[in-house]
Parts: sequence; structure tokens; C-alpha cells
Amino acid sequence: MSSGSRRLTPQAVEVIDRANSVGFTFDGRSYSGHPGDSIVSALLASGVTVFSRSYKYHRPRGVLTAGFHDPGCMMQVGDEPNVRGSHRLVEDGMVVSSQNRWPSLRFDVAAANHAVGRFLTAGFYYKTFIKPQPLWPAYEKILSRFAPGGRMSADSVHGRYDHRFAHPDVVVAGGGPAGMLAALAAAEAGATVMLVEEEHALGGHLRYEPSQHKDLATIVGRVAGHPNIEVLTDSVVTGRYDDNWVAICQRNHPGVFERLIKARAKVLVVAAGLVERPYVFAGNDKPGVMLSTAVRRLINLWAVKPGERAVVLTANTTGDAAVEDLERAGVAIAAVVDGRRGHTVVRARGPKTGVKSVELADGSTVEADLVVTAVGWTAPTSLLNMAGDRPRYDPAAARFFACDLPANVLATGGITGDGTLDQLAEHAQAVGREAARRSLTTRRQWQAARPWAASPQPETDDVSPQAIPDLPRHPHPEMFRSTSHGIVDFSEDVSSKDLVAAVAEGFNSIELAKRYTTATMGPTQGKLETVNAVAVVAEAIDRTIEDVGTTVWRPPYAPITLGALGGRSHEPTRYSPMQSWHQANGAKPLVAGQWIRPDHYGDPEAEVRNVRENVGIIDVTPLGKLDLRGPDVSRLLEQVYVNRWAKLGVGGVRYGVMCAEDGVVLDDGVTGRLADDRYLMTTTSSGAGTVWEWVENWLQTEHPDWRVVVTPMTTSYASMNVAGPKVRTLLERIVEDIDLSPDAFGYMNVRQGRIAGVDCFMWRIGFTGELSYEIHVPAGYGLDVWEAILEAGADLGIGAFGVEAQRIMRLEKGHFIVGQDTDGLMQGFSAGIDWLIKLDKDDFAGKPELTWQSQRTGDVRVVALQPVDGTVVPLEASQIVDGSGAIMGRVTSSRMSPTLGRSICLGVVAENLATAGSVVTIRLPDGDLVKARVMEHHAHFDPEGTRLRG
Amino acid sequence: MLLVPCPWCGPRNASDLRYVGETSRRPDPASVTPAEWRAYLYDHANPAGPTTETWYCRGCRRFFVAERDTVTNVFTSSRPPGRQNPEEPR
Amino acid sequence: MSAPNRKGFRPAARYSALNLVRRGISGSEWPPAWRQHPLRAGYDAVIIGAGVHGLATAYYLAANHGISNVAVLDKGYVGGGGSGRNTAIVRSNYLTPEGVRFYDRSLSLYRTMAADLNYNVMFSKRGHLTLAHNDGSLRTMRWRAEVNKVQGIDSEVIGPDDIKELVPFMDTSTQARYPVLGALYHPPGGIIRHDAVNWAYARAADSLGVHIHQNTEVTGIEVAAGKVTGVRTTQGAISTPIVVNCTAGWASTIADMVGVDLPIITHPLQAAVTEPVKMFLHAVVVSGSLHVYVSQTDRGELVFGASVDPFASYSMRGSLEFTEELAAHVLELMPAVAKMRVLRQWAGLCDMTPDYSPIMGFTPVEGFLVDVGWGTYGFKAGPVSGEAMAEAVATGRTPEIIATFDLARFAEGRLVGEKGAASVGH
Amino acid sequence: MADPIARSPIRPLEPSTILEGWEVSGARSQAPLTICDVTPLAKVTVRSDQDLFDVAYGRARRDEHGTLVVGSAPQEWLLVGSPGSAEVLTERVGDHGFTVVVDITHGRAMLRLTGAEAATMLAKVCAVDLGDHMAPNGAAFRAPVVAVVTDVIRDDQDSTPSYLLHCERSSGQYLFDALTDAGAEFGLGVDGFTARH
Ligand SMILES: Cc1cc2nc3c(=O)[nH]c(=O)nc-3n(C[C@H](O)[C@H](O)[C@H](O)COP(=O)(O)OP(=O)(O)OC[C@H]3O[C@@H](n4cnc5c(N)ncnc54)[C@H](O)[C@@H]3O)c2cc1C
Ligand SMILES: NC(=O)c1ccc[n+]([C@@H]2O[C@H](COP(=O)([O-])OP(=O)(O)OC[C@H]3O[C@@H](n4cnc5c(N)ncnc54)[C@H](O)[C@@H]3O)[C@@H](O)[C@H]2O)c1
Ligand SMILES: Cc1cc2nc3c(=O)[nH]c(=O)nc-3n(C[C@H](O)[C@H](O)[C@H](O)COP(=O)(O)O)c2cc1C
Ligand SMILES: [Zn+2]
Repeated sequence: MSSGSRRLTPQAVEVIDRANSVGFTFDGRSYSGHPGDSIVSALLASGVTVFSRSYKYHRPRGVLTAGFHDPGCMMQVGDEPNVRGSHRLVEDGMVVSSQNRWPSLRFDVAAANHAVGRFLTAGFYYKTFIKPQPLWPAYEKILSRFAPGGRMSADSVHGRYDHRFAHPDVVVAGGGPAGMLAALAAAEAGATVMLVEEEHALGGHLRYEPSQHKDLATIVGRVAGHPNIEVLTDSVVTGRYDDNWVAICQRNHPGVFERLIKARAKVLVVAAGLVERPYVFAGNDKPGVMLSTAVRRLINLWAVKPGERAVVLTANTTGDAAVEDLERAGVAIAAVVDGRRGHTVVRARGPKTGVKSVELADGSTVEADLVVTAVGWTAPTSLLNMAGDRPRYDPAAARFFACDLPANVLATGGITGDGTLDQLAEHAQAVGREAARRSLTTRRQWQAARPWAASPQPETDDVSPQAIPDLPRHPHPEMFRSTSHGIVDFSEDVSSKDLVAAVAEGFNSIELAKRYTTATMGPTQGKLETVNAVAVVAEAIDRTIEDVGTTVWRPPYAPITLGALGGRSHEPTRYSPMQSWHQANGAKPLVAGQWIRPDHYGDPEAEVRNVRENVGIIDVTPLGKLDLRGPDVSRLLEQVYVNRWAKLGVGGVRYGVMCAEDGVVLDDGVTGRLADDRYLMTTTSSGAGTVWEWVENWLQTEHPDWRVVVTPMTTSYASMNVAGPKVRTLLERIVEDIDLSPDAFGYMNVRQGRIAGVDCFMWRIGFTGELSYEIHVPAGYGLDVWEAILEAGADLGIGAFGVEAQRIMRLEKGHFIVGQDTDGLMQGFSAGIDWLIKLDKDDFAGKPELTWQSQRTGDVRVVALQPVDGTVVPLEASQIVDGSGAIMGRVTSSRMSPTLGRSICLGVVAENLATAGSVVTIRLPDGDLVKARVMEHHAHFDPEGTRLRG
Repeated sequence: MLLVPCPWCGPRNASDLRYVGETSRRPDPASVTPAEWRAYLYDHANPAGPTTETWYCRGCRRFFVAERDTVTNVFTSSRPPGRQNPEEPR
Repeated sequence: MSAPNRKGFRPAARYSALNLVRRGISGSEWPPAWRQHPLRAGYDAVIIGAGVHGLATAYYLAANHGISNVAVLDKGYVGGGGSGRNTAIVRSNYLTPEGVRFYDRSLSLYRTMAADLNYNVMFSKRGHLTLAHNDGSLRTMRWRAEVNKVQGIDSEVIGPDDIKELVPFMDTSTQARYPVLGALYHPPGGIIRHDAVNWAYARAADSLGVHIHQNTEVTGIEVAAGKVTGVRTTQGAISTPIVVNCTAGWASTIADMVGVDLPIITHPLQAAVTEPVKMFLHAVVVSGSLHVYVSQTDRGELVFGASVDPFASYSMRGSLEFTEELAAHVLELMPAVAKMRVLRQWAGLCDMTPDYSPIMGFTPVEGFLVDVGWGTYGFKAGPVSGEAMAEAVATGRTPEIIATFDLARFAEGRLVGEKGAASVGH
Repeated sequence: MADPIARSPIRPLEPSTILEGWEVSGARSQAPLTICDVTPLAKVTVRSDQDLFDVAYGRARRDEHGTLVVGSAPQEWLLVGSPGSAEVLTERVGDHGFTVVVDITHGRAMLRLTGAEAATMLAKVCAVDLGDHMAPNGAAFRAPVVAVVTDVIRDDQDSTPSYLLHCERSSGQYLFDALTDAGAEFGLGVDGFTARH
């Protein structure tokens, strides 16, 4: 495979730095190249011509396009799979290996597939391994071993990726002459421009056009010097989404592997040029069969001699130029076959790893190791298609053209037509000016609509649309397939024969043929193969290419890493002001949505006992809090809660439940009246955001006349609940301006005063079932107050408790948790809050459904359950079954109660089982059945509430 | 990323807003029949074409009503919610 | 379900390895998998939508009930709707007993489909993992596991160590932002070649006499005296007493033609594939909290999906936000795959219902049946739905297995309990 | 009892000192781009059915007392003053129609990002166009910054671009950490608190 150096003497426009060299390995052997070399150019220069094995038949593959989308040049570099070897620059120390071969590139076991090639036709899998059924998994295992591509490693590190937003007036996709000139014209007309080029340098096809070198340098210089233009090279526009949200993958930003730029382009100019189209003929996938642009790139950019003796099939000037390049490079020209005169090649012959001779249409055979084809172009209309355009085929020019573009997308360059370089320049500049005009109009509109923008400049510039001249199309012969069959899709190993067979089997549209053969579904995504596939299908069903149309182009235009798409990990986390204390005191973190909370500090059951016996303190800062002010707050409360609020006096606190309009329990919490027209509503921690928007929705859309102002205050206050028989003793030591005696400050009341020198308000409520005070202080003082309470209560045995202890205690008290003991279908009466729901109120959210529920039987109910054997704690979600095994309910909460020394549960059961004293059967996860009793009260402990009223 | 025209903020990224749904009128709970109420809860015109819908802008914290074509996703207008016209669905 | 007498099905050209070799040697072509026919003036039943639901309904009408004067109409190509766009996850570990029973029947039809339809649909049993990252979702997983076990479905909650063994690339460290606390493990779940399923039903239905008309868009439905009498299409009019709406994301537009209101909102659902790499992920992995699921096909690509787009739309253009969020979340789970590249993204339309359950059976308009509301989970239900809808058409009665999925349940307030613990469901 | 100490949700860079009852960082950075925790500034939100302050939604300016008045939403304003001035700010609003004033000093975190490259850095984490045409000095809007809903107020300092970032308090440390990460490539420095705002 190696046959000595193929490096040419210095070429006029080469991009390699001959003064330096870099060393790397390929499949374990050492090679060297120069900075500026791609992996493939360096290997080719060293005589390596085979870079991979094909997907299905495992045929050796070499260079085809010598660009990013070169299907046979995907390689593994270190832990990175599927690296584009014709694009990626070599670096010192790179470890490169070929993919798709076992055990080696030279000896490949799966190449045996090749021998059975004629049976591996389209739809092969669907027709085989049908019987015996049990064997398919075994076949599958073997087949999946042949999956193509590189290898992943579980200990590969994530690496660094990033994102950036951009708001250029104009994004230009493609940095060839057309793109550069359009960018310059737009910039000169006052627009800010982002010019994006997939290759490592600007220039497009002019980069390998020595005769245009000077002109190119001038344009590149002007682009680089223009303050309005930001140039991104080695970057690719991967997609155009609704409202011109343009995705750009930047591969050369320092410090990151890849970066995703999200640009809101006011106008997108697509100047993506043309992709050269391979020719379908027998042997067209052998190493040594290349496109004319590949040859031109290899010789001019990297000074690599692509072969020794060439047959060139040319149907255009690029092919002609390739002949000149080859001659200059000292490659013997065995034959020039002119497609414009109807001549063509039929077959390339030779061993698997290369070409020996070429059979021409006139029957002659020519010795050659290189076959160069220049049979036409594919317009990369992908981005235009994403913008809603349906490109139309022009048989005279033998390619598709854009036609119906939305106003914020323009196209120029090879994708629109040909013309002379002057005509191209004129077109590109007109497009650039028009892009500027449209984008500046949009800019003014957005400035006018956005209250924070600067006032738009008066329109001094000429705002009438710029005429865009037509770009003439050059005639080109339609050359897709020779008289022989060959590969259409090089990534997927799909031949023209497969497509013909698919059509015969009824897959007679391009979409069905695509899916049946997988043509266009590989890494090149149709850039090289779509038009040939369409042409083959058209021929097979005897329709025109225009009729058949193309498949749908979809993002990304070029593949982009998951890392770049994901960017830096931005998953917000929220902490209470007491977080540093929790951390220092061994709290086990509990992830609750964005909140990180203390689950416990080591022993939750001991925490429970301490609260029941002494006094404990818990951080409840995440409780949702809404400050409600205005004369109509009580009307709002009546609207959103199922219970009544009119009579709540200043200083009073009330528990409430909200239902959605379908009657399903939405949230619960207590709301207190702090002043005549000022209330504080608390919500569940997870429901805080939802309830806020829910309340705003009522105010803004149903009752805009009500005067209520809502302020989210969740973390304005550090909130802590201090609970236990000794709490009053404790608080009396550090609370000022509040009379804590039971008569002055009774259960379900709120008072304002000071604690540890800080303004606070506190309410007497009791989720835990103990005498308890919920204290809210301005958040900045939270840590100070928390520590002061702990200090003041040290001799009383105060200890902090976490969420788990609180859950145990609330279960002992039988309080349900919305979303745990209720679910997405459970309506109010099922939750057992009959006493709360006031159907005689005029209106409240969900009232009609709750009215009907109250008139109906057969729903479920939340009940307290105690297993008859108190040592058994049925795992939450254990099912409640009847004698026949049918599901009658489930356990929603269960714990061993440290206070009662037995297991306790809440559960949901069918209504007929919900009567106190009935015994239900719980099926434990291991299948055992245990009995449990339905209790009279939800509260397992102190059902009369004497402790918390104390 | 769609640009949604907030009547207060101008065009904003859709991720700055929450889609509430097709704009509908809440029946009078005092007289509503189950069928009417459930139609309000569950039924949607769900047209493939122009529709009237409610959005909530997390920037200015306002609900508003917009007209959009569900096939092209192009917005044609937006306005504050409200009862200016009692016949108009909210 | 009463087992109707099965006629079975004999394809014109039997698929087998032996026949493949024979034709390979003789060089003779296979006959079309299904044929093109002129539109008849009338059919006994017209099915709108050549997705898995429409095709399966047609097949079972012919195979189980001998009704083969049936047309399946599609405005595009066979399988061009959700059935050709879905990520083909097949499982039966649903939350409600009705759901479990229903999807389990489908799974068992899938298991024998290759032999039944003489078409390798490549059912790949991978094991299906639904991860829990907080105790709320762990509880929901247990809920599903327990319901499943009562129904005899193989489903169990497993811990981080077992997960790591099944998915070595998973980050199961407790430091993770979304720690993996456990997972619902459903060994029978897996993936299938979605296109093959569509084609297998199309081929089998065709060979039993069903007409499949592609590029035939229904533009109107004729109703006289409350009864369906025919349909209008872009290729001409057809008279028929029965129309079955199997148009998934477009269901509302068809129901609109006969004035039936559906509780459906159409949301796009997106998916994406990476470039292929060697097999490293055997199981199907779903994370409800992170709104992402992933599997690796036999071709080596990772196939991803997420939850539906956040607003109603009939657009299938897709969005960048989808791939961004997807990638971020996949990398939370498997940081080592950062260098894999996304190759293509696409979108389909999902007909979302308020209770994450389908709407099946008869409607107030006589002769107009629906098999819609398939949301993000309908592919796996194709076989059983086809079987049940065929029975409904043939007998005029609602089969027991779909009784809870009737349209009237919404007006009557009897929503199906899958909504009880809503999560990403595929 | 010692005077209570108020703390920002963001851990102060040493050395820390007490200023107006707030624990603040006394560190100083000479970096060309700096971030500074200014949470101790008094922050008051005003809602009214009247057009107060002569400041429209989307705009911010200083009034005659040096208070920064931000039009943070339609009929909603945010007043930013020196530490401890919340009560004074509240009193100054006065009685006009239906007006509600709420002190949110403790409920929000506030950061200041200053430097020539401040907008370039913010553009990594905020989707809103920060260019001079779309967000000149005095612009104010609310939008996600690294996925946290934030009031962004452009308030240049001696004609150096500067942004106040105002978010819900419990996300403060996260926002700070994420911004520090985003700023690393610009040599972002952490500056201590100065009472100036
Ligand atoms: C990205 C994605 C991933 C999914 N993943 C899964 C998964 O993993 N597992 C799972 O079980 N489900 C999944 N689903 C859901 C599943 O794809 C669908 O529920 C299912 O395919 C619906 O099948 P269907 O036959 O009812 O409809 P479709 O396959 O959508 O077929 C409807 C057909 O109706 C045709 N039609 C519409 N209007 C007309 C008209 N006027 N005239 C004629 N024809 C018309 C359409 O052209 C279309 O072909 C996913 C869906 C999507 C989009
Ligand atoms: N392309 C050729 O090889 C070639 C040969 C002879 C003549 N011509 C003529 O030259 C003119 C073409 O000039 P041009 O400027 O239109 O094309 P060009 O091929 O010179 O430049 C297009 C550039 O766009 C880049 N590109 C494509 N898609 C991109 C994307 N999504 N993101 C970023 N970059 C992307 C390509 O890498 C390329 O450098 C036409 O008139 C054509 O007839 C072209
Ligand atoms: C399970 C599955 C796997 C797919 N794998 C690939 C793939 O490897 N390559 C590819 O190009 N497309 C793949 N596709 C996507 C299809 O090319 C196509 O985008 C999809 O069917 C939607 O059709 P449309 O893009 O024509 O609208 C896959 C689709 C599905 C459902
Ligand atoms: Zn707004």
C-alpha cells in the first residue's frame, strides 16, 4: 500500500509549511507530514492509498473528494471516532487508525461479504433470518459486529465545548468568491456580517486555482480588513431554522473542541458553491478513482501527486483544468475522455486496492492507476431547503437550482448559476447589498418593537429593493451513470443496481427507495449521492428527474458533536442561605428539582425523636411564597382555592387547597393575612412556579379589573420551622415584640416581631404535629438567625432535622403530599378534603368538576393504612389487590414510625374499601401478601392535635 | 428558535415564553353542562393553519393573545388579552 | 379478544434465504411488495393513512375477517407519517391495567410478526430502562413495576450497580447533577425496524387484495343522514359506508370533515441519529426527568428522542433547541460520548390527548371510526390496534380490549389513568 | 447580642469585611473585565397603575437622588440604591393611585459585570442582542442568563460597558459560578464590593 513519496516540488498556492514537519502514526506505523497537511494528504504523500473499508462489502476505499465530505476517509483519532481525514489537519503525536476493518486494513475478514455481494441486495435483511424466529437474535449479534464507524470508550473524558449567541445583520454561508464579495457588499452598505467557511481558509474553489491567486489574496485582504465582517473559518453553517435561527459549528475556537454559535440572522446569504458529483460506473469506488476537484486540491494545496497515469473523464472546465494540473505534476495522461462529446468510461479494473486499467465506451482499454471524473455538480441546497425552498432541476445545466426563497434568505454563487467571474462578482455584490437593505429594515423594525432598543435611525439609505441580475447557467451534459452499474452511495455501499432492484420491488419513489436501500442515509447525507440516486430511480421508472424530486435535506449540513450541541452544562441549582451550615454539618443532599436540600444529617429517625421529645429545626426556605397585595386579594383567594377566605382576619392563617379546572388537586399550602390588604401565600416547593403563573393567569385574563399585585418572594425570606415540646421555651429567649403565650398567639395565627435582632414574622402551624413556629426572616440574615436559634436551644437539646424526618412526621400526622399521595388524575374529594371544599361558593377553579364528583360514587379515596403486622413496611407503590388479584389501590407513602414503633402508610383505595376498619390486602414487591387496616383518621399520631395546639 | 411577538417586548425567543394553548372562553360555572365544561377542558380546534392562542411572556410577565399559522409557524399579530370585545374568545 | 378464524397469508413470492440465493443466481427480480391499482369507484371500507395503524387495520380486516375490498389512502408514501419517523421503541410496561394488557398483546404480535408476515422486521429485544433521578420518579417507576408484576409483565426496579452493568457508559456516580437512583427495567422491551413493519403489513395486505393508494389525499368525507357515504380525494371520489381515521398527527383535520370534535393537540416530536460507531449500548435507555431516550441500532447509530415540542404545530422542520437539549441531557447520562456527531434530525407529528391514551372506535357519525390519539407511543400499538379496529369494523361492536379508549370518555369524565404519572412515554 | 450580619448568597472572596451590616468582599481586581457581587444594594420593586418616575419599560436611568430607576416591566419598576436605603426608597415613591412597593433586597442577588468585552462575554450565555443598536446604555430587559431568569440592566461606568444582573437569590451562587466559567477566556477578575452602584 505504501509506495514511496508522492510529494511534489513546491506548488504555487500550496498550504503546507515545508520548513516544519509533524510525526504521527497510522495503524501503528509512523508517518510524517507538514503543518497544513490533512491526515490524508500526509498519508497520500507517503504513498498510502487505502484509508478504510466500505460499510457492507468491506471494499478498500481511498480518496474521492479530498474534502470534508470524503466518504472513504473517516478515521479514528485517539478516542475520537469518524474523523474526516481529508479535512482534519495532522498534528504532532496524533494516533490515527483506520475504521471498519478486522483484523487489519489489509486482511479484512468481512470482505468475504464481497463474495456474496450479489445476494446482499437491497432489502436483504428483510427477506432472511425469518425462520426459525429464535435464531434472529443470534444472527443479529453477528450482523451488528459489522456496524461501521469508530469505537467509543467508556472512560473517554467529556472535554470542553461551548456556546455563543450572535446577532449579525447578515450571515453568509460559504467563503468562496461569491460569499466573500456578498459579505463585502453587505458590510459596505452598513450591515454587520458573519462570514462562515467550512474549510481552513477563505477562497472556495479559487484556493486551488493558481491563476486567480492574486485576485483572491486581494479579496481576502479586504474581507479581513473590514470592521463589519467577522470571519469564521473551519466553521460550518449546520442548519437554518424558523425565523433565521442559524446554527454554526466552529471547530477552531481556542480552548474548546467545538463550539456552537447560534445566530439570529436578519438575512442569511447562502453561497455554498457546488459539490462535485461522482460518476456511477463499474469500479467507481476503487482507490484511484477521484473527482477532478480532489485532484486539483491534492496537487495545488498539498503538493501531492495523486497517481502516475491518469484517465480523465471531463465534461467541464474544471475537468480540463485538472488535466493541466496533472500534467504539471508529472502525471502521465493516458486518455482524456470528453463527456461533452458523448464519450465516457465504462469500467475501472484492477485488484481490490487500486486501478490497473480503464475500459472506455468505445471498447478500448487504457492502462492507468488513476481515473479522474468531472461529470457535473450538485448544488448543496440543503440550507435553502431547510428554509422551505424546493430546488428545481434544470436539465440544460444538469443540476438543481433554488427558486422560492423566503424574504430573509438569499443565494449567490455557484448555487444560483455560473457566468464569468465578473458576472459572479456582480451577482454576489448585488445580493450583498440587497441582504444589507433587507436586514437593516428588519433591524429598524426590531428596534421599534423592543422597548429597550435604541430608537431606529431614520432611513437615510436608499430603501428600494436592489435589482439582482440573473447569473447565466452554463450548459452541461447530463451524466449520471455510465452503461455499467456502480456505487451510488459510497458511505452506505449502495449501488445503482440496488436502486433498480428496489424500484422493481415497488419502492418506486425516491423516499421509498432511499429507505429500502439506505441510499443518502450515511455520513455524507446525499451531498454526493442524492442526484445520482434520483437519476437512477428516474431512469428505472421512466420519469424525469424533475418529477422524481429529491429527498428532504435536513440539519445538520455537516455533522456536529454532541459536545458542541450540549455546550457547557448549564443546570441551575438553588441553595438556601443556610447551605454553608448544612454542608458543614454533614447534611446528605437531596436533589429536589433545582433545589439541593438536606435530606438528613445522619439519622433521620433520631431527628424525629428529638422533635417529638425536645425541639428541632428544619430549613424550609424552598417553600413557595407569594406576596399578595391590594384590595381584591381575598377575591383572588376565593377564586383559586377550594375553601373560603372572606372571613380570614388580620393575623390569621388558613390552610388551602387548589384544584385545576378539571378538579384535580394542584397544590396546597397556608396563606396568612399580614395586613388589611397584604397576604403571604405559601405553596409547595415544587409548585411555586406553577402557582405563580396560575394566579397571574386568573388576574390577567379573567379578572383584569381586580386590583392585586403578586410578588414572588420565595427566597426573600429564609424560612425555618422550629418544632417540639420545648420550642416555646427556646423562642422566648430570643424573640422580641411577640407574646408567645398560647392565648396571645394561638394555633393558625401569624405575628410580626424580631428574632435574634432581626425582623421576622412567624406563624403557628404544624406540619410535624408538634407545637411549632414557622419563622421567616429576610434571607440575608438567615444563617445568623439559624445559628442563633441553635445556640439558644443548645441546652434544650435542639437539633436540625432534614426533609426525611419531616416526611416521617407528616406521615405520622397523615398529611398528604400533592403529587405523591395524589396523582395527575385525582380530584379534590378523592384527596379526602371534603371538609375544605365549599361547593356553595359562587365560583372557584375546578368547581363544576368537583360538584359533579360530589354527586358521584365509585372514585378512589386517600386513606391512612396500618399493616396488621406493624413490623412490615410495604414499599411505596405496593399495590392493593382483591381476592382475584385485581388492583384496588396502592400504597403512596409508607414509613416505620419511630414515634409509634410500627409501620404506617397513606394509600389510595377504591371508595368501597375506604371505610374505617376495613382490611385490605397489600401485595409487596416480592409477591407476598400482607393485610392492612384502613384507619379512621388520616393522622396515625395525635389525631386530636392536642400537641400542636398546646 | 421561533421569534414570538410579545405586544410589550417585541419579538422574543420562544424559550422566553410559555405556550398556554388555544385561546378559549371559560363557560359560566353556574350554568355549564358537563359536556360543555369538558369541551372547554379537552376539545381543541387544532387547525392546520391559522389559530388564535395564548402565550405567557416570562420577560414582561404578561399573558397575551397571538395569531399564528400552525403549518408555517408565522405569527400575524399579537395583542393583550382581555374583555375589550365581549364576543372575542379569551 | 375472540379469536376470529385466521385465514393466514401466503405471499406471491416467499421471502427466505434459500429463495434469495436462487434469485441471486438466476438474476431474476422480486415482484413488487405491493402493487399499484386504479382507484375503484367504491370500497367496503376506506382507511385513511398508510401508517402502521391503517395498514394493520387493513391487513387484519382481510386476514381475520375476510373483508378485502378495502382501500388504504395516503397523501404521501407508505409509512411517510409517524410510522416512518418513530424511534421504534416497543414495550408493554405501562401504568394502568388496561394499558398493560393492550400493549402486551401488541408486543406478542410483534414477537411473531416476522414469521406471521414472512418479513424480517428485526425485532431486537434489548431490555428497556427508565431511569429515575429523584425519589418521586423512583416511586413512579415502582408504581409501574408493581402494576406490571400484578399483570405478569416482566418489569422490576433495579439499582445503580445493576444499571452500570447493563450500560457501562452510564455515569452512575452520586455526584452527578441528576444522580441515577434506580431504573425501571423491562427486559422484553426493545426496538424494531419501523419501516419493515410498515412494509410487511403493506405487502401482506396487498397480497390479500387490499388496495394501497399512495399520493391520494382525502379532501372531504360525504355524510348523508348522519352516515358516511364516501370520501373525496385528489385522485377522485370513492363511495364507502366505512371510513377509519388513522391519520395520527393529522387526525383533527380529518375529523373536522365530518364535524367530530377531538380532544387532540398536534405537537411535533423530534428525533435524531448520530453517525455510526461500533456497538456499545445494548439497552434502550429512557430518562423522563431529562426528557431524553436513546438506543443504538444494529447499524451502529445512536437514535435519540425527547418529549414533544412545547407548542402546537404541524411543522416538521425541527428545531435546534431540540438537539441542544438532547445532547446536553445525553451527556449528563453518558459523558463519554461527547465526541459522537449528530448526523440528522427530523420531526413527526403527534396527536396528543389529555390522558396519554388513544381514542379508538365508533363516533357519533355512523360509519366514521377513529384510531387516533397515538401521541408519542403509537407505533408499538400498531398490531393490536389493527386487530381491534378490524374487529370493530367487521362486527360493528367495540372489542373489549379497547373499550376504555372510547371517545365518549372525555365528555363523561372517565379519563384513562396513564395520566396519573405522566412521563416521557415511548 | 451582636448585630446581625446580612449575607449575600454568593461566597465572598477573601478578605471580607462588614459594610452597612452586610458581609462583603474587600478584594480588588485590576482585570480589564470584572464581576462584582453587589447584592447588598437596596432593591425595591414598585407596581402601579400610574406612570411613575418617567421611566418607560425597557429603560433605566438615575434620578436626582442617584437612585437607579429601572423600567423592569410594563407598570413595574425596580429601584436600586445604596445599601440600607430600601426604606428611604420606599417612602420616596409616595402615594399614587394603586401603587404597591415591595422591598426585595434580600430576595434577589445582583452582580455587576464591567469591561470592554462584557457584552461579548454575556453573549455566550444570554440570547438577547446586546449590540449598541439593540441594547444601548440604559437598556433593561428580563431574559434567561445561563438558564436563570435575570434582569439585565446596561449601566455603563465612565463609558465602559457595564451590566447589572439581577436574579432570584437562591440562584445567585450558580449564576456567579457560571459567569466566572464563561469569563475565564476573557481573563475575568472578581472584584470586591464598593458602595457605588
Ligand atoms: C419522532 C417520533 C418518535 C416516536 N417514537 C415512538 C416510539 O419509540 N415508540 C412508539 O410506540 N411510538 C413512537 N412514536 C409515535 C408513533 O410514531 C405514532 O404514534 C404512530 O406511528 C402512529 O401511526 P399511525 O399509523 O396512526 O399514523 P402515521 O404513521 O402518522 O400515518 C398517518 C398517515 O396519514 C396520512 N394522512 C394524513 N392526512 C391525510 C389525508 N388528508 N389524506 C390521506 N392521508 C393522510 C399521512 O400522510 C400519514 O402517512 C414516535 C413518533 C415520532 C414522531
Ligand atoms: N466549485 C468549483 O469547484 C468551481 C469550479 C469552477 C468554477 N466554479 C464557478 O465559481 C463559482 C462558484 O463560486 P462560489 O463562491 O459560489 O463557490 P465556491 O465553491 O468557490 O465556494 C463555496 C464555499 O462555501 C463553503 N461552504 C459550503 N457550504 C457551507 C456551509 N454550510 N457552511 C460554511 N461553508 C460552506 C465551501 O467550503 C466553499 O469553500 C460559480 O460561478 C461556479 O460556476 C466553481
Ligand atoms: C429509527 C430511525 C433511524 C434512522 N436512521 C437514519 C440514518 O441512519 N441516516 C439517515 O440519514 N436518516 C436516518 N433516519 C431518518 C430518515 O432519514 C428521515 O429523516 C425520517 O424518516 C424522516 O423523514 P424526512 O426527513 O424525509 O422528513 C432514521 C429514522 C428513523 C426513524
Ligand atoms: Zn414580553
